[in-house]
Amino acid sequence: MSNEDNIKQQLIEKFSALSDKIIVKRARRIFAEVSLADFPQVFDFAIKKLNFSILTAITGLDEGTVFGVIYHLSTENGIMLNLHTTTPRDNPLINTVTNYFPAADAYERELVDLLGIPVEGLPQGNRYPLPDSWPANQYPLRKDWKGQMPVNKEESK
Amino acid sequence: MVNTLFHIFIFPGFLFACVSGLAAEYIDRKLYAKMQNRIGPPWFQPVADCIKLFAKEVIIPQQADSRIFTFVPVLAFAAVLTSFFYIPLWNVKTLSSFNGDLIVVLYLLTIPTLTFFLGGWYARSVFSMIGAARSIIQLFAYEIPLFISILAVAMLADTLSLSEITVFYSKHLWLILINLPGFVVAIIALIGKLEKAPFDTPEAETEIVAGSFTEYSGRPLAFFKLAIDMELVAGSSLLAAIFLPFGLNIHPVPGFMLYLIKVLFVVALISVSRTIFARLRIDQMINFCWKYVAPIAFLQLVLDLFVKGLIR
Amino acid sequence: MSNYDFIVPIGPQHPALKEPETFLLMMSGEKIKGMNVRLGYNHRGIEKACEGQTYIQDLYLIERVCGICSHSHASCFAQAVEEIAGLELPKRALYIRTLIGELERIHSHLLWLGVAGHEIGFDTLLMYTWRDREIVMDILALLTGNRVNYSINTIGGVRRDITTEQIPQILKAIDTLEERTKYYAKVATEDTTITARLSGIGLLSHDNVLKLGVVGPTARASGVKRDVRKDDPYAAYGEIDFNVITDDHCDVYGRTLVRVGELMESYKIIRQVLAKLPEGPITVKAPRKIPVGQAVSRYEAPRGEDLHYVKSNGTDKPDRVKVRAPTLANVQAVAEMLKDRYLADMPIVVAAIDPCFSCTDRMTSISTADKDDKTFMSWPKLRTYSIEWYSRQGVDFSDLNKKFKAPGI
Amino acid sequence: MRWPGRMINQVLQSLFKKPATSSYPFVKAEMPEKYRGKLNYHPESCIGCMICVKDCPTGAITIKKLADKKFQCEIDLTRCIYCAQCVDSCPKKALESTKEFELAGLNKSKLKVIFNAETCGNSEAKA
Repeated sequence: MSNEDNIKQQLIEKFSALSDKIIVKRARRIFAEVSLADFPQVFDFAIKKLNFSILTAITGLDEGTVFGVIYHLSTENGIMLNLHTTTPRDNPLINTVTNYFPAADAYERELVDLLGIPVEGLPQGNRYPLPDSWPANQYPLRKDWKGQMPVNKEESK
Repeated sequence: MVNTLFHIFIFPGFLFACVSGLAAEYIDRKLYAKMQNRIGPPWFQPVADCIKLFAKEVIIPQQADSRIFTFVPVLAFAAVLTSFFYIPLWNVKTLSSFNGDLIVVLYLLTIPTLTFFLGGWYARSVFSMIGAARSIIQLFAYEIPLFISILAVAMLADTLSLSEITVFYSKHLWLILINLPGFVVAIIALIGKLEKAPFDTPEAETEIVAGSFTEYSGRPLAFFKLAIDMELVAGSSLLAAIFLPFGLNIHPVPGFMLYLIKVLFVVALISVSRTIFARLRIDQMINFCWKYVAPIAFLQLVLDLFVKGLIR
Repeated sequence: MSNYDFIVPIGPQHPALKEPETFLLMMSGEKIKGMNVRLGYNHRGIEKACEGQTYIQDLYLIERVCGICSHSHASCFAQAVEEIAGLELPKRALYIRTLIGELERIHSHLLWLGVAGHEIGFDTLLMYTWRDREIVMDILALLTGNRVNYSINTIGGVRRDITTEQIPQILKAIDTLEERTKYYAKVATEDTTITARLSGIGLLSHDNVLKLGVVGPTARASGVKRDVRKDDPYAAYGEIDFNVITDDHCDVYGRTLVRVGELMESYKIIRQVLAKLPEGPITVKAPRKIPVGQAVSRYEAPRGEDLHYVKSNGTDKPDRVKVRAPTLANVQAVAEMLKDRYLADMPIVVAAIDPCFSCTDRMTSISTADKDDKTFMSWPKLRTYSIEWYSRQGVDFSDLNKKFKAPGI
Repeated sequence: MRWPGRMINQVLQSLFKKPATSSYPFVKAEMPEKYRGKLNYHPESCIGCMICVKDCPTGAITIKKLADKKFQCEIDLTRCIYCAQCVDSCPKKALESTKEFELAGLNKSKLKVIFNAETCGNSEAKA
C-alpha cells in the first residue's frame, strides 16, 4: 500500500462524498475534486492529519460556466495533493487560506486580479500582479477577455 | 608679484594640483582594474570625465537651497587647493610657512568632508540626507585618531610648523621607525577622509545611490570629483612629508622624483585596500575605528613622549 | 504603526535591484521599522500569451520567463506536457537535460556570488566570479548554441546531442571551476570583512521557513532539508547520488555556504552524468495535438522549487499554463528578515534570496485603450508624471521633514 | 586562519598576469561552431511546405512563392529570436544558422533580410 493510496484511503474514510473523486495519477501526484461546501473541512483535514504542511501554489482556471481553483498542497517528502474546487461564474467567492499559510496572499491576489474571483478575508495590501492604472473589472485570464492579445503573424494573415 | 602668481596658478597651485589629482585618479583606477584582472581605463579617462561633467546640464533640485547647493563644491575645491601651499612638497621649503600651519593644513583637509555634509543635507533628497548624516558620523571616527597621531609627531619635533618638522626629521632619520604606527593610523584616516572602499558607506552605491552626490550633476559634481582627487594627492604628500621625510634636501630634480614615488606609494596602498576589503556598515566602521585605530594613535602619542624625554 | 520618521523608496529603479520592484522602507534613523513591497512591474502576460500559441512555440516563450533560469522553466514545462501526452523519453535525453540543468545552476550560483560581493561593496569578488563564470557560459554556448537561452528542450526530448569530443572539454572546464570554487569558499568563510557583512543579518528561523513556505537555498540555509531533486526526482536525478546541502546559520552567511556547497555538488553530478551517459536516440516523436489532461510538474531551479501546471484541451494549444516561480514564495520572507535591521543590510538581504522578478511577474501589462501608442512623453511631462506617481505611493519629496503615510499600512 | 583581505595574494598576482578581458570592438570575438546566429536560406532546396512559418514562435519568417520550384524567403531580424526551431522543423534542410551575431542596425528596413532565388543564386542576402 504505497503512501499515496494510504492517503487516498484515509480521505475516502473521512469524506465519503469523495469516494470516486480522488485519482492517483502517478507516483506522488493525487488529484481530488472537492465541492466548495465541504472544501474547508477537507483542507483542514489534509493539513492537520495528513501533514500536507506546504502550500506550493494556487491556480485559477476559467472553465466556461464556473471558475476552478486548484490548491497544490505538498508534504515534506514530495507527495502532492491538488484539491480542485469550483465557484459559480456569476457571483464567485472563495474564502482565504492565509490563516493557515500567511504567504498565500500573493497567490490569492493573483486570483482577484487576473480572474476577478473575490477572496473573502484577504488582508489589505498592494494589488498584484497588475499595475494600479489597470482599468477596472478587466480580467485578462478570462476566456472572454478581448485585450490586445500578442497573436503571432502567421495566424493573423 | 609674478613669482607668487606663478606659485598660485602653476607650480604648487591650480595647474599642478589638477593635473596631479587627475593623474592620481588614473593610477588608482588603473591599479584597481589590473588587480581585478581587467584592462582598465585609458590614460585620458579622468580628464574625459571632467570635460563631460563640465559640459553636462546642471540640475538643481526644486526643494534644494540653490545658493548652498552650488557654492559648497567650490568651497571644497578651494580648501584643498590652499592646503597645497602649506605642504612641503619635494623639499623643506614651502610657499609660506609659519608656526601653526600644520593645524591650518589639517583644518583645510577636513573642510571637504563638511562640504559633503552641507551639499547632501541641503539637497533635501532622502538618499543624500542619509549620505550626509553618515559622512558626519564617520568624520568623528577617523578624524580624532588622525589629529592625535600627527600632533604626537609634531610634539616630538617640538614645533607646529610643517617645514620645521620636516627639517627636524630629516636630521634624525631613525625617528621614522618610531612614527610607523602613526603612519598606519594616518593611512586609515586618509581612506576614511576620501571615502574609499572600506569606509565608503556615505556614498554606498547599492544602498543610497550616491550618498550626498545623488542630486549633483554637471559642474558642481565635477568640482566635487576634482576636490576628492586633489585631496588624495594633498593627503598623500602631507603623509609623505611627515612620515617619510628622507631625501628632502637633495638636488631638486631627483628630489621631485623621490616625492612622486612617495605619493605613488601612498596611492598604491589606498587602491590595494580599496580592492581587498568589503564596505563596512557604519556601525562596524565606528567600532573598528574606536577599537583599533584610536588605541594605536594613543600608543603613538606615548611612544613620542617617551622618545622626547630620551633625546631632549 | 507610525513609529517611523521618513520613507526611503527603494523604488522600481535602484542600483541595488537588478529588476524593477518597490520596497518602501519605513525608517527611523538607520533602522528599518516596516516595509511595503510592491511587485508586478515586470509583468508580461506570458500565461495569457501561452494560451494563444502552440506547445512548441510556447516552449520558447516559457523559456524567456527568466534570463538566468531559462532551462529550468523550459524543462518544467516540457515535463508537464510530456506527462499529459504520456511520452516515454529516451534515457539519453533525460541525462542531457540534467547536464544542462546543472551547468545552468553553476552559472546562476557563480552569478549570485558576484552580485552578493557587489551588494556588500566588494567588487573584486564580482570581477573574479564573473570571469570564471565565462568558462561555464562558453561550455553552454558550445553545447547548446547560445550562452543564455539554451533552447535545448523540445517536447519529447532534446534538440542537440553531446558529441564524444565535447565531453573532455566539459570535464576540463569543470576541473578548473571546482578549483576556483574551493578558493571562493575559502575567501567567503575566512575574510572577516565579508563575514562581518554577511553573518547575523536576514535571520529566518526554521519554523518561519515552514510557515512562509520559503523554498530553495534560502530554506536550506535554515536547516530545512527540502530539494525537489531528492523529494520528487525528475529527469535523471533518480539514478544519480548527490547530497542536499543544508546549513543552520539561518542567515545570509549560511545561504552563501549553501550555494557554494551546491556548486561543489553540481560538479559531482556533472561528472556522474557524463560517466553514465547512455547511448540511444535523443528525442521521441511527439504529437502536435496533445490529448485532454492536466499535469503539475516541479523542478529545482537555482533559486528554489519551480512549479508549472498545464491543462490541455486536445488542440495543439494549451488551455491553461500556470507558472509559480521560486521568487514568489521567497519574497514574502524579505519583510520578515528585515525587521529592525539597518538600511545597509537591505541590499544584501534582498539579494540573498537571489530574486528573479521577471520570473515572478511573467505577465504583460497590455497598453490600456485610452492612451494611444504614439504619445511620447516630453521630459517635463515625464518629470511631473513621476512626481505624481511617487506621491500616489505616499512618498512626497516636496517636504521631507513632515511625516507621511504609506498606502496599505 | 581568519583575517581581513583574504584575496590579497590572488589580487597582487594578477597585477602581473594578462587581463582576462579583451577590448571587444577592436579585438574580434569568435562564437563556437554550432552557434545559433543569423539564419541562412537555400532557395534551391526549399519546397514551400510552410512548416517553418507555422512553427516560428514570433512569426519572423515568411515564404513567398514566385514561380513553381522558386521561393523567396523574408526574415524579419527584429522579430527573430534565433531559436532555430525553423532549422529543425524544415524537412529539406533549406535553412541553417550561421555564426554571425553582430546584427545591430540603425534603420529597421535593413533588418528585413530577403533571400531571393533569381537575384542571388547562392542565397546572398539582398538586405
